[in-house]
Amino acid sequence: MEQKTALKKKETARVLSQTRIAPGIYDMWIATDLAAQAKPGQFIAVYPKDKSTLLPRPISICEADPDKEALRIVYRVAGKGTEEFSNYQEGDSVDIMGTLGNGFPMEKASGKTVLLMGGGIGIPPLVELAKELKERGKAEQILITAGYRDDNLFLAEDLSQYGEFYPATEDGSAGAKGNVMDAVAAQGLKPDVIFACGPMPMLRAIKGYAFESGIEAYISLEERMACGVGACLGCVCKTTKKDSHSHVNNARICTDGPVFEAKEVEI
Amino acid sequence: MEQKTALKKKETARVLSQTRIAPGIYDMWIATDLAAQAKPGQFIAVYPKDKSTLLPRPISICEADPDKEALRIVYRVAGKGTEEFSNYQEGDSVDIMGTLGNGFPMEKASGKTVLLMGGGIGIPPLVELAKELKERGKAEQILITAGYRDDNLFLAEDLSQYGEFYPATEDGSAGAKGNVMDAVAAQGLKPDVIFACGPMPMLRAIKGYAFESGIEAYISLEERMACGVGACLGCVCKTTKKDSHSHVNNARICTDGPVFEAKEVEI
Amino acid sequence: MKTAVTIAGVTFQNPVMTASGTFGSGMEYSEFVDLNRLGAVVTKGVANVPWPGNPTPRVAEVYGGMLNAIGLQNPGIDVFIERDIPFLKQYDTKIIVNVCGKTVEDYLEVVERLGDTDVDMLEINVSCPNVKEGAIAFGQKADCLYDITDQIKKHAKQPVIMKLSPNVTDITEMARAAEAAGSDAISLINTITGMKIDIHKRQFVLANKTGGMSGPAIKPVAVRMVYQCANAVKIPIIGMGGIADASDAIEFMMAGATAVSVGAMNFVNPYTTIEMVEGIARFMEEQHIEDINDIIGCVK
Amino acid sequence: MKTAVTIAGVTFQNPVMTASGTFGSGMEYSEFVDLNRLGAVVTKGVANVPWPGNPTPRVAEVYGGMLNAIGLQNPGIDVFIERDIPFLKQYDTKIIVNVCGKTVEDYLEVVERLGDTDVDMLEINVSCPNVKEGAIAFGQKADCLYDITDQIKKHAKQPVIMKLSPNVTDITEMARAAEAAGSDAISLINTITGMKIDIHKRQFVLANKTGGMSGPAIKPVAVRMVYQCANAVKIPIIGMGGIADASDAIEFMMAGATAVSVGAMNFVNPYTTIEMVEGIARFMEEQHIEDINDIIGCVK
Repeated sequence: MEQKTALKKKETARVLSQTRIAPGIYDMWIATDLAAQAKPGQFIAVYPKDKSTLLPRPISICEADPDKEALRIVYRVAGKGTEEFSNYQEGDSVDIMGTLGNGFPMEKASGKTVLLMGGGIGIPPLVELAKELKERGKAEQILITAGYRDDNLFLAEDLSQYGEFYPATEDGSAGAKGNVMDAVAAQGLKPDVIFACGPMPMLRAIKGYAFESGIEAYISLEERMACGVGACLGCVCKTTKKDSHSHVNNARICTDGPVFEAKEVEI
Repeated sequence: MEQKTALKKKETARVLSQTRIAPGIYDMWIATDLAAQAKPGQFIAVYPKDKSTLLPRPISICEADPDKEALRIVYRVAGKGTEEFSNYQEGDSVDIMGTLGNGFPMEKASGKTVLLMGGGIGIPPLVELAKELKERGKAEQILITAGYRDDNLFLAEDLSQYGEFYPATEDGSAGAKGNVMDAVAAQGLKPDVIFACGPMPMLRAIKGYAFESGIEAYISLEERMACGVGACLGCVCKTTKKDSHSHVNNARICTDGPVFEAKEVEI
Repeated sequence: MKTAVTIAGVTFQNPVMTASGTFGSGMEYSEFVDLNRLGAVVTKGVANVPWPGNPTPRVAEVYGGMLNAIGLQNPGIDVFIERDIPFLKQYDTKIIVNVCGKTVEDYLEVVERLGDTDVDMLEINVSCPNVKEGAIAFGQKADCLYDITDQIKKHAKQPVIMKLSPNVTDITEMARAAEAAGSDAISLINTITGMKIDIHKRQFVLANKTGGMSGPAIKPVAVRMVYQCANAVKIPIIGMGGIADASDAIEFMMAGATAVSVGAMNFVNPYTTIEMVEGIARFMEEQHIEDINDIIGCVK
Repeated sequence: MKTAVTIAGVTFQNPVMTASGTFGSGMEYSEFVDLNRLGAVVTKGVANVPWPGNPTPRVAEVYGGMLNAIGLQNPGIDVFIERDIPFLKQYDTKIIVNVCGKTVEDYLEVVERLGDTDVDMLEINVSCPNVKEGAIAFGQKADCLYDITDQIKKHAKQPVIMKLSPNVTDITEMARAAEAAGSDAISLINTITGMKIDIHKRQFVLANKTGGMSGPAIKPVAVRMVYQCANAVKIPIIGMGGIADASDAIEFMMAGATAVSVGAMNFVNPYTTIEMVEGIARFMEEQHIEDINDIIGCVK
């Protein structure tokens, strides 16, 4: 068979800008034509230059600007790899592979009240998602809630442009005190469909809430990855249905996900 | 026992300048107070930042400026480590340990005609050696010969300041055609004592010449090193006398050397 | 310039292969790599029935490499024959199917099913450290290895490669057992068993506690074992273990490997295999090597 | 905060030691490190007579580590007793003497000579991969290990640590043999045998062809083996293998080591041991650990 033109590629890109937007949280724009194919909920793999850490770090796409051929990632420094990335400055090179995974199923929001829920470093992908929903989606109403540690409400301005924005903070310093579920309760939000990304306890709570309320929920999962393209079977999650690869109810988060319908995954 | 003040230390220093002075040959000045204790023939260990290559690279001291607290190294790019060093620019950090090894026995040149012989990347240490001999030594005459590949006579200007300088080039494009022994023959040099540094074939030739001519010769040896301080016993050479550490006629190049009397080593 | 190598009568256009478990059945990497240019695709291990594999986390990063404890998740031989073989047959490359099992019967069932298919060779995984049911014993005891090799050879229609575990005292003993039982070739090394602990959480990073270590960190051990085996047996060797570039591939070949496989480095750079094919050709040109076979085992 | 650990009745002020062969007898590193602050200095191996060691090159760099084939060059027990022990006795640290030999008699001679000296423990190197004369067999066969341990215990006045080779199929079998023969502790892992080839010169980088691999690259294998042994024997374990910082030290202790040794990393950063002593104290403070002994083997 002849070689097809690839959608995924690995390349050395340039850093356009980097800023620290909250303690330990960095905001980087990268020049890459991958921006043209990026979908909300997809991620890229970023490779450290430090040769002791060989595997790529999966980082969700926060925003894509196809016109400027630029991708934005917002990430937390959690180890040696992200520590290295946080030191990159304008003009530095950055090794990336993308775009990876499937995005959120935008069409599920058509004619519906959609609630985007993000927690911590799960907030960034909501930006592109909210923007796309607002600009090209057919949702009736866009609600957004995001859970923070404190009143460092990173990306709040971005998110507020695209929908009604309700923050929650663990210390109660802004918005609802508690987590995103507390914000939902406090505001009496009544979504028809939920798109969520965040830590596992939050996703479990959302799965439970969606089940009890009979709401469709799509959640974005995370797991330690190696290849990022579905070959190594490192990043699986248990599913209620047979997975596409092995038919053993173990779907690959990197390629079958990272977004799954909540009721189809065991988390 | 109480801890003594150390002469040797490892530190993160700053690059003052770096220039390429011949194809693959780099000249770097480093800001460090180790300059005050540096002796001609000593070396420093330079550590790559690349975490796949952990061991330091032993690099001879080309010049020391105690007043400016600066050391000069001139080295050839021979692998990943030196490749990395060659990319350092003014202001970059450089991890070094020093000063290591014993220098040339300057006193052996007192009242004598001393010939400094260098080949390839063995030429750089002759600079500090010639300078010291001229400024503080008691040699009657300082002759210098250096063997190059071609007429890229790096460090020739430095060396010419301190003694009569006779280059040799493999391609005959400058000075005597051939190696340093050819330069000695061509110029009819008649030294009383030789200080030499260079590749093993050159050192073997000098050892033979010194033996036949009844001349004292001191040669600086190289070997793959790990610790650089005499602990690992990695970099030994066979000696005619018992070595100081193991008494098995295997001296440590890094600490018993790198300079040995030619007749005392089997090379 | 001749880059083709031959193992047990099968000729590969070049010595660059993929290591089992790191390249799926080629599908995922076909977006990055032109499979037509590889010596062979060695598939992810396939068993007689689907295997769900281990709980997560299944992978962990370590200095210069990684640990994995996938546990051989695979769809079983039915799906494999129906889906993966036809996919690979579209390409002009050789197909080596990695076979795994928990009992001798498991292995034989897969080997027999594959006998009717158009694949080129079988690689027998008797050395996966992440499957508890006993398969590892086949790879760590010479007499067990002899027996299973002997059984498989009696049932296999394609040439057989026994894949050896490095987690043994004497790798040559294992190589000799495989050869004596009729194996057509051996491949080594499989991963070295390792462990990583999260000191803040006070728990193992892998759900399986231990995992198989791969990546550049293990290369010196692999080169040593390939060299030892090359000097102990006459059957060809497929070398692997931390191979990252053409220089590494050539190092393994000079140590005695007839072909090489790229494993963990596919994850670090998906173009590794193709760059290696090109790098080997460049090295041959620079060094005036007419036939790649001339360097096999040239360092003694 | 208690950082002291006790092995076979010998109390070390902290669990940080030096790995044999990487620290001489402390003299060379005393310019960098205050030996008074170390748990123990474990000396370079000493034999009954001087050993010249192997030809050069003796060391090679590999990804994340190094290979060495020093061949146990040492001045013999006479010089050692006269020079090295008095040097170390000046410091407020414990002295563990590493003992090497080619025959059982060699070992016993050294052990007996040390019986009259004021050193704290003996570590028996039965696992050096770079000495051809047979010593390695003591470390790779459980019955041989049992016998030599038994002999040494009959002659030793100080507590004995058997140092285990990782180049075995089952490290726990070796640990159990050492324990059964009366060893007071075990230390592991010694280096893993590796090889490096210079593809341009077409020759081995080491004159000895193979060498022992050390450095961060081997850490996951070492952690795994320490964990396995800690769950197989009751005697204390001194863990080593690529330990670079306090986090690594704690990882080994959580896997079951009572103390740890710094080896190749001394070459990368001569201050590694002292920084580790400080880092462990910092970790204990941050994690509210009163007694370092509380974390030994805490991950199960």
